Amino acid sequence: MTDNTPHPEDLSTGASPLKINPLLLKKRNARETRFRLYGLTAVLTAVLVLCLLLTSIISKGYTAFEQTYILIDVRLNTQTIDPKGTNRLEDLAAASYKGLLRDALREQFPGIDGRREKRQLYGILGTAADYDVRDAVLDNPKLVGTTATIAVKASDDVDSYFKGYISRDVPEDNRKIKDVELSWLDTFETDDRIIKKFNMDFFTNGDSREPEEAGILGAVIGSLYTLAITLALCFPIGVLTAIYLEEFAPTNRWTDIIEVNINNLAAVPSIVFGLLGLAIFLNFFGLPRSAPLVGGMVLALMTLPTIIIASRAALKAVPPSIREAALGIGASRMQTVFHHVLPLAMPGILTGTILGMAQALGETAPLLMIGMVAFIADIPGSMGDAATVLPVQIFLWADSPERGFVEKTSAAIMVLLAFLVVMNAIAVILRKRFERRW
Amino acid sequence: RDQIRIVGSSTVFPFSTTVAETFGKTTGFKTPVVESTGSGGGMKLFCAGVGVEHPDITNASRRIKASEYEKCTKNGVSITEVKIGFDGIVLANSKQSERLTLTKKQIFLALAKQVPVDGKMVDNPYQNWSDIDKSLPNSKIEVLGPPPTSGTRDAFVELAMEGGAKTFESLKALRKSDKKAFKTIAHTIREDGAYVEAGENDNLIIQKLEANPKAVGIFGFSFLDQNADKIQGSIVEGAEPTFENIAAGDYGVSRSLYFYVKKEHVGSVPGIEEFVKAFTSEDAWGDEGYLADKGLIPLPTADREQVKNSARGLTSLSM
Amino acid sequence: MEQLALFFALLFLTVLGFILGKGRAVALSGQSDQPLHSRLPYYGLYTAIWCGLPSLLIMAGWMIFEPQIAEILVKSQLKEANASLSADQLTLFINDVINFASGGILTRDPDASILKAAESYQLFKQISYFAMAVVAISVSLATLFGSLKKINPNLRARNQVEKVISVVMMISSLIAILTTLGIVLSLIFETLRFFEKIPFFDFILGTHWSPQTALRSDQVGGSGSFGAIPLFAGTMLITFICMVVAIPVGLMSAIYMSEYAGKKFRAFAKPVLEILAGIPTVVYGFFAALTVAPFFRNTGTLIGLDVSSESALAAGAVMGIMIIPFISSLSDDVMNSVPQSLRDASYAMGATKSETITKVIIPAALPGIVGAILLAMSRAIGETMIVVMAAGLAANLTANPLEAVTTVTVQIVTLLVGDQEFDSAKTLAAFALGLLLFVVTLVMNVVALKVVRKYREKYD
Amino acid sequence: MQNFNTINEPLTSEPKITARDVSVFYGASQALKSINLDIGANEVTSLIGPSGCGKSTFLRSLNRMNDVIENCVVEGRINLDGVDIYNSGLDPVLLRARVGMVFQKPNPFPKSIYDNIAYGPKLHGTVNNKEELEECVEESLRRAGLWDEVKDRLDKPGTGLSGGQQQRLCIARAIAINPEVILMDEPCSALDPIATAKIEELIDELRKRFTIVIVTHSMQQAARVSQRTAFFHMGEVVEVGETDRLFTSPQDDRTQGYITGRFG
Amino acid sequence: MQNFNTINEPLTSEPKITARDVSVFYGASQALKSINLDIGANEVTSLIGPSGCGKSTFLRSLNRMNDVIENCVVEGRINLDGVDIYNSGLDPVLLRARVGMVFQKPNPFPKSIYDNIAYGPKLHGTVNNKEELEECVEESLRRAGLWDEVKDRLDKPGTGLSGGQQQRLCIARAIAINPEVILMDEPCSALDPIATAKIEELIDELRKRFTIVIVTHSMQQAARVSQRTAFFHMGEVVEVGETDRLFTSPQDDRTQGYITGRFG
Ligand SMILES: Nc1ncnc2c1ncn2[C@@H]1O[C@H](COP(=O)(O)OP(=O)(O)OP(=O)(O)O)[C@@H](O)[C@H]1O
Ligand SMILES: Nc1ncnc2c1ncn2[C@@H]1O[C@H](COP(=O)(O)OP(=O)(O)OP(=O)(O)O)[C@@H](O)[C@H]1O
Ligand SMILES: [Mg+2]
Ligand SMILES: [Mg+2]
Ligand SMILES: O=P([O-])([O-])[O-]
Repeated sequence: MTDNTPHPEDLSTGASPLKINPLLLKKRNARETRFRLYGLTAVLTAVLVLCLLLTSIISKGYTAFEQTYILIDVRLNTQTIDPKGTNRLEDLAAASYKGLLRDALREQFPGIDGRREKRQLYGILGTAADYDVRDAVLDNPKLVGTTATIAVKASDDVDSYFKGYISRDVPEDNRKIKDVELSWLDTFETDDRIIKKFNMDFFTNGDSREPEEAGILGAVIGSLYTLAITLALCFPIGVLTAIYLEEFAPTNRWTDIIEVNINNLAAVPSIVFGLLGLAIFLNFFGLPRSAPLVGGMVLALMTLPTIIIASRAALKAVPPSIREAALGIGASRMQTVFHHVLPLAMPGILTGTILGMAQALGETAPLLMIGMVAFIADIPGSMGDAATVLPVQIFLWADSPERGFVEKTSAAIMVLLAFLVVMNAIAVILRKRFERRW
Repeated sequence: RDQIRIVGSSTVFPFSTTVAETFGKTTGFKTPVVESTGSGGGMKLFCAGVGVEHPDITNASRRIKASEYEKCTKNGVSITEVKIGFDGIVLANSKQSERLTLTKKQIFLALAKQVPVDGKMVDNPYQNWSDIDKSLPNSKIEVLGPPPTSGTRDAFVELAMEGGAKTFESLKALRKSDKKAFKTIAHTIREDGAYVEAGENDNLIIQKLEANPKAVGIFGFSFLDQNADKIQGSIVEGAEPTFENIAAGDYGVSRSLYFYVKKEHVGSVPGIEEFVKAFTSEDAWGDEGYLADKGLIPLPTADREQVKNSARGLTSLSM
Repeated sequence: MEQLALFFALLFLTVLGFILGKGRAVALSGQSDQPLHSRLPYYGLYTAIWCGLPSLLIMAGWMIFEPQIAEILVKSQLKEANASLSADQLTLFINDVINFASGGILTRDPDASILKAAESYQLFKQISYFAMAVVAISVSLATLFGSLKKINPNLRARNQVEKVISVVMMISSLIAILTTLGIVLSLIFETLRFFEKIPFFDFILGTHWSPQTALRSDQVGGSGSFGAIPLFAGTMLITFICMVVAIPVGLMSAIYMSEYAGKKFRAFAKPVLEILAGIPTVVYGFFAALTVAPFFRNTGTLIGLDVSSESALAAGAVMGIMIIPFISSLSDDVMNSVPQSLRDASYAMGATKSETITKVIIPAALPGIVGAILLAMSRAIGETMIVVMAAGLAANLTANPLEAVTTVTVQIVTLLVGDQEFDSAKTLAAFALGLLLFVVTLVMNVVALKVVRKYREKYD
Repeated sequence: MQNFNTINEPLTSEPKITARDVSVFYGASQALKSINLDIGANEVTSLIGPSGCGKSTFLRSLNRMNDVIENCVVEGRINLDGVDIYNSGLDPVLLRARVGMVFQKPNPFPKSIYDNIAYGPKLHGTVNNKEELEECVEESLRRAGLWDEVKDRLDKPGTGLSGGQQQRLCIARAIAINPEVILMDEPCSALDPIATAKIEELIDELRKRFTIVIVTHSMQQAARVSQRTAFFHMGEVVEVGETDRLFTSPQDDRTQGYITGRFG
Repeated sequence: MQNFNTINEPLTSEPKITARDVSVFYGASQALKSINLDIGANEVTSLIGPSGCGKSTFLRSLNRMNDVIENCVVEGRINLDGVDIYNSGLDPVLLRARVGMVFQKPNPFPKSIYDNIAYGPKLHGTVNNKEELEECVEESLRRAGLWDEVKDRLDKPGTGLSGGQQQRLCIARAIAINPEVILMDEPCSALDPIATAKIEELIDELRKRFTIVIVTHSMQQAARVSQRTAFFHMGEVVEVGETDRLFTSPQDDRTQGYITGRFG
C-alpha cells in the first residue's frame, strides 16, 4: 500500500487557505441578485400578461351580465290570454302574448302605422320579449284582466345603445338605431321605463342567434360532460401507462418505441385527433355525431400524452430508497407503487392533469371534425345528445356578425376561465396535499 | 333521430341557424342542429349516404358541383335545391380613411399576381393604389381577405377578378383561345404581401381594419351591415354595396346562397318539410323577413315564388 | 335500457363474488392451520375479477358485433324478396328496416317485405338480448363458482390480482400505440391517393405552397404548388420564436418558484400561471392579432423596420406565453423533487443560490426539464388558431420573423374545414401534411430521446 | 491474487440460510465471486470487510432485493430452510416478509411515524384490529428504543426526525412484521452509543428467536453482537468462523491485516 | 431538569469560533438552548451526545447552513475570528467557503467524480487553469484516500460509488477549497475502519493549519482525533473540556453516565 498521506508542506503550498478573490465574490453576489431578479421578472411577466389578458376580457365582457329591460304597460285582456276562463296555468302558458305586447307598444306611441315603422317599433323589444310577459302572468295569474307594468327584454341593439356601444353622434345611416327609435327610447328613458337587470338568462339559456337571448348553459353542460369523459378516460389510462412504463416494463426496444411514440403523440396536431375520432369512433363504431361522448374520447386521446409524460417524470423523481424500504418490508412491487410511489408522484401527475385538462377545455379544432362545432339551441340531456363546448361557443360567437355578441364572447371566456379556475382549484388543493420535499 | 341535422357553408350558417331557432321555438319540433363545416365539407357529409348517421340538409355558398352531384346520386341520395338569397361580397375600409371607388379592372390590377403591362404579362408592379390610378389614394395596397380554401374567396375571384381581367382585350382574346390559361391569370392572387390571407374570421378582419385604416378587407355584406359605424363599403363599378343595390343586382360582386335537402329523409326525420316551409316563408326570407335583418339579401319576389314552389314540392335536382 | 339492467346485474354478481371470495378465505383461515398466502381482500378481488371480467367482456363484444350480425341477417332475408335491388338500394332498404324497427323513422310506406323484415329484425334483437343475458350471467356464475373452488391456502390470490392489474397496465400503454396506429391508418390512404396526383418529391422538396392553383379541374395545376417546405420552415420559425419566449420565462419562473419564492408565493403563482395554459386559443389569437401585432408593427415603424401586420413574431411570442406553464409547472415539479441534500452539499461549498441552481439542480433535473420543453414544443407545433389570426395564411419561405408565414397545422385545418371537393389534391394534401408532420416530429423525438439517454448514462 | 478457497469453519448448529457458489453481477462487473456461506439459525452473523467489498450486495441477495436492480444477475443457490429462494416457486414478496431488512441510509416513508410502523403489519395482515395494531406499533418502537422520544408525536412525519431517530424508526418498522431473519446493513452507523447499545441489546434478544445477519464497519460491534463473523474482501469471503476465534486468531493474512488495521 | 450552567473548561489557546447564548428554534420547538462554546483554532473539537440532542443543529449554525431551513431561527452570537457571522455584513457565501462542511449522509452531486471535486475550486476561482484544477482534484482525492480507487474513472458519476466511497468523495470535495474550518457531521459513520483510520489521520494532519469540528457517535473516535470535546444533551452543552480530561474524569453526572453507557 502506498502512503498517500500528504506532508505538512503540501498544505502550505496553497499560500493562504483562503484565496478567494473579493472582486470575484462581488461579481458572484451581483450575479446572484441578477439571477433572482430574472426569476422574479419572469414570474411577474407571466402574471402581468395574464392580468392584461384578463383585464381586456373582463372590461369587454362584464356588461354582458346586465341586460336592459323596458317597463311596458300591457293590457292583459282575458279574451286573448284565457278565453275559456279556466285560469289554469297550462292554458296561461300556452297563450300568445306577442299581440298584447305589440298593442301595448302601439298604444304607447300612437300614430304609427307604416309597415316599416311598425317593424321598427316592435324591433325595440327582444324577439322573446313576450316570454317575459308570459312569465309575469304565470308568476301572478291574478294579473289577467288588468293592465300591468311588466319589464320586458329590450333588443340587442337597444341594449347596446344603453350600454354605450352605439353612439348617437354617428350619422343615422351608419347607426343600427335610427332617429325614430332614438326618440322612442328617449321617451322611455324620461319616463324612467328603462331598467337594467342581472342577465340571468345568460346562465340559464342555450345558444341563440339573438344576442339578448343567447346563453351559455348548453355549452357549460356540454363541456362538463365532455371533460368528465376525458378525465375518466385519460387519467386512469395515463397514470397506469406511466406506472407500467416507469416501474414495470423492462427497458428494451419495445418500451423505447412506446416512449418515443408517446412523446410524438404530444406533437400531433389536435385536428388530426379529430380525424382519428371521425374515422374510428364515428365511421367505424358508429357513435353519434356531435356527442360529448365522442368529444370526450377524442380529447382524452389528445390529453393522454401530456399526462403520461408528466406522470413518468414524477414517478422517476421518487427516490429509490422509498421503493427499497417498502420492498424490504415485504410489499410487492405493485403494493410498493400504489402505496408509496404513486402518492409521492401525485403532485407531478396532477400538474400534468391540470395542463392536459386545461388544454382539453380550450380545444376546438378536433371537435370540428366530429361535429361539435355547431349551433345547438337545446341543452344537452345526456352524453349522447348533440352538444357544443365552451371554446366552440366562444368561437361561434366571435364569428357572428351581430355586435351584441362581442360582449357575450368575452363573457363566455370569463365563464370558461371560471370553469378552468374551479377545475384547477380542485387539482391544486389535491396537489398541495400530496406535496412534500425529502 | 328526431332532430334535423344541417351541415355546410359558414356563410349560410347565420341564416340557417336563425331559421332553425325560430323553427324550434314556433313548432313542436326540436331545434335542428346546424354545423358549420364549409360548403365542400358539408357536401361531402351530405352525399355520403342515406340513413340516420348522415345529415338531412346541407348549406352551400355556391351551387353544387357536378362531381358532388354524381357522388350523391351514386350513394342513393336525391336532392332538392333551394336558393335562398344573395350575399354581397364587399371591399371595405375604416371610416377614418376615405371611401374607395373602384372598378373591377382596378381590383384585378391591385390583386392579381400577374397583370398585363404594355401587352405583356408581368409580375404585379403596383405597390400603391395610386400606381393603378391617380384618382385612388396614395397608400400602400394592403388587402385582408379570405384564404383560397374559402367559398367567399372563390366567389370573389370569379366575380371581381375575372370580371376585371375580361376588360383587357389581350386577356379576353386569351379566354377565347385558352380558357385554362386565362383562368390561371384571372384567378391567381398576388403573394407578395399586398394580399393578406386573414382566415375566415370576419370580425377579426374588421377589427384589424379599425386598427389599420390603410387596409382594405374583403368579407360578406352582413358584417358590413352590422359595423356600418366603423367601416364603409367601397363602391364597385359605380354601385355602393347596399341592401337595395345588391337585391336589385346593381352591385356586381354578389353570389347566390343555397341549401340542399335530402329527399330520402323527408318523412322519416320529422320536420324536414316543415323546416323547408319555414325557411321559404315570407316571414323569414321575404323583403321584410327576419333573415333580411341578419343580412341576407332576398331574392326578387318572382324568383322567391318559383323557388318556394319547387322547394315545397321537393322537386328533384337534376344535372 | 335493457343493456344497463344486465350491466348492473353483472356488477352485482361481481360485488357478490368479492364478498363470497373473501368469506371463503375467512372460513379457510379459520379451518386450516396453514396460513393463507395472501391477505383476505385479495381473495375477494380474485373472485370478483374472475366473476366480472369475462362476462363483461362477453357483453361488450356482443354489443359491438350484434348490429353487424343483425344487418347480415336482415340482408339475407331481404335478398330473397328484393333480388332486383342494387347493393346501394339494399343498404338504404336495410336502413329503413332498422330505423322502422327501432323508432319509426321511415322513408317510404311500410310494405309487406319491410314489415316482415322489421319484425324478424326485432325478433332477432330480442333473442339476441336474451341470449346475451343468459350467456353472460351463466359465464359469470360459472367463473364465480370455479374461482371459489380454487381458493385454498396456497392460492396466490395477490399475485393473480396483480397480474390482472399489470395486464390492464399493459393494455393502457397499448392505447398509445393503437392511437398512433389509428392516426397513421386514418392518414395513410388519403396520403397515398395524394401522391398519385402529386409526385412525392414535389411535395417534400417543393418550395412553393399554393393549394388554390391546382384545385379546379379546369386548371393546370402548377407543379410547384404543393411544396411543403415553406410550411415546415414557417412551423420551425414560429416554434423557434415561441421557444425563445417560453424557455427563458418558463424556466426562470420555475426556478424562482421552486428555489426562491416562499411557500405562499409559490402556492399562488403556480396555479395562476397554469391559467395561461387554459385560456382558449381564440382569445390568444385576438390578443396576438389586435394587441401584439400592431404593437410590433408600430415599434417597427418607429425604429425604421418594416414589420408586416401579420408576423411570425407576434404569433410566436403570444404562443410562447401560452406554453409558459408547460415549462414552468413541469420544471418546477422536477426541480422540487431534487433532494435537499444536494442543495445542502452545494451551499456548504459556498455556492450561491444561483450557482447551486445552475450547476447542481438543473443538471440533476435535466431529463425532466427536457421532457417539459419537448412537450411545450409539441404543443407549439400543433397550435393553429393563434397562427391563423396573427401570422396569416401566406406560405412565405422566409427566415425573417417580421414577415407573415404559415404553419403545417394551420394549413391542415384550413384545407379540411374550407371549401373542399371530393378527391381533389387540395383536400388530400391535408392528410399528406399530417403524415409528414407526424414523421418529422417522430424523428425529432427519436433524436431527443437519444440525446437525453446519452446524457443520463453519464450522470445517474 | 484471487483466492476462491474460503477458510470456512463449519457451522455447529443447523443452518438457516445456505449460500452456495453465489456470484452476483452488475451488468458486466462481478461484485460477488462464488460465495459459500452458511447462516446459522438463532444466531447473529456479522459481515465485515472494507468498503465496496460486496457486503451489501450479499445481504441484498439473501432477500432477493437485488431483483429490483435491473442489470443485477444472481447465480448459484441460496437456500432458506432448505428451499432455494431463487429457483423454487417461492414468492419474493413472501420471502421479504420472512427476511426483513434495515438499510444503510435511513429511509423512512414520508408518512407519519405511526404509519411508518403500521404499514408492514397492515400489509401482511398480522394484526386484526386497531388495538392490536397500536400495541404492535408501540412495542416495535419500544424495542427500537424510540418510544419515549416519539410517543407524543406519532402523527408527525417520520422524515422530520434526526438521522439517528430515523434509523431507529426503520429498525422498528422492520421488527414490526416479526420476520424470521433480519438483515441489517450497517444499522448503527447513524446511531449514538446509547442507541447503538440498545439496538445491540435488542439484537441479542432477537436472536433467541430470529436469525440475524448484520453488516458492520465496527469490529467492536461485530465482536459484541455476533456469534459468527464472515470477512469479505473484493467480492470473496476470505474467512468465516466463530467471532471470537476470528478476531483472536485469524487464519488468513488478509483477515489478520484487516483486523489489525494494516490495510483496507 | 434543565441546567444552563455548562461545565466549561476555558480554552487555553486563541478561540477561532466563539458561540454565545446560541439558541436555535425549528418553528416553535427549541433545538438548542443558550449554548456557550469556544472552538479553538488549529485543534479538533468533537461534539458528542445522544441522538437528537442538537449536535447537527449546532454544527449547521456555525456556517449558517440553517439559513436554508425555512422555519429555523438562530439567536445569540457566533463569532468567527471575532466577527459575528450572523449580524455583521459577512456574506454567508464567503462564510461557507471559509467554513466547509461534510454531511452525515453522503451527498455527491449527480455529476462525474472529477466534476464533484472541481465544483468548489471553479466556483471560488481558487484555481487559474486546467492543470491547477486537475492537480487540485488529484490532491484532494489523495488526501481523502480515494485516489487509487477512482483514478481510472474520474469521468464516471459520483453517485455510482459505494456508500463509503461516496462519503470520502464528499470529504475530498470539501477539502478542495481549502477552508479555514471544516465541519464534519459524522463523516465516518458510513466508512470502514481502514478508511476511517485514513480520515482520522487526515484530520490530524489538517488541524495543524485548520480548525476542525466533528460530530461523532464514536467516543473512541472522539478520543482519538480531538483535543477538546463538548458533550451535548437535550439541546444544551453539559460539559466541555480537554478530551482526555473529559473522558477520564467527567464532572457532570450526565456526562459520566453517557460515557459509561448508562443512559442516552
Ligand atoms: N447498483 C449497482 N450497479 C453497479 N455497481 C454496483 C451497484 N451497487 C454496488 N455496486 C458495486 O459493487 C461493489 C460492491 O458494492 P457493495 O455496495 O456491496 O459494497 P459494500 O461492501 O456494501 O460497501 P460499503 O461498506 O461502502 O457499503 C462496489 O464496487 C460497488 O461499486
Ligand atoms: N428541519 C427540522 N425541523 C424540525 N425539527 C428538526 C429539524 N432538524 C432537526 N430537528 C429536531 O431538532 C432536534 C436536534 O436535531 P439534530 O439533527 O441536531 O440532532 P443530532 O444531535 O444531530 O442527532 P443525530 O445524532 O441523530 O444526528 C431533534 O429533536 C430533531 O428532531
Ligand atoms: Mg454497503
Ligand atoms: Mg445529526
Ligand atoms: O363556408 P363557405 O361559405 O366559405 O363555403
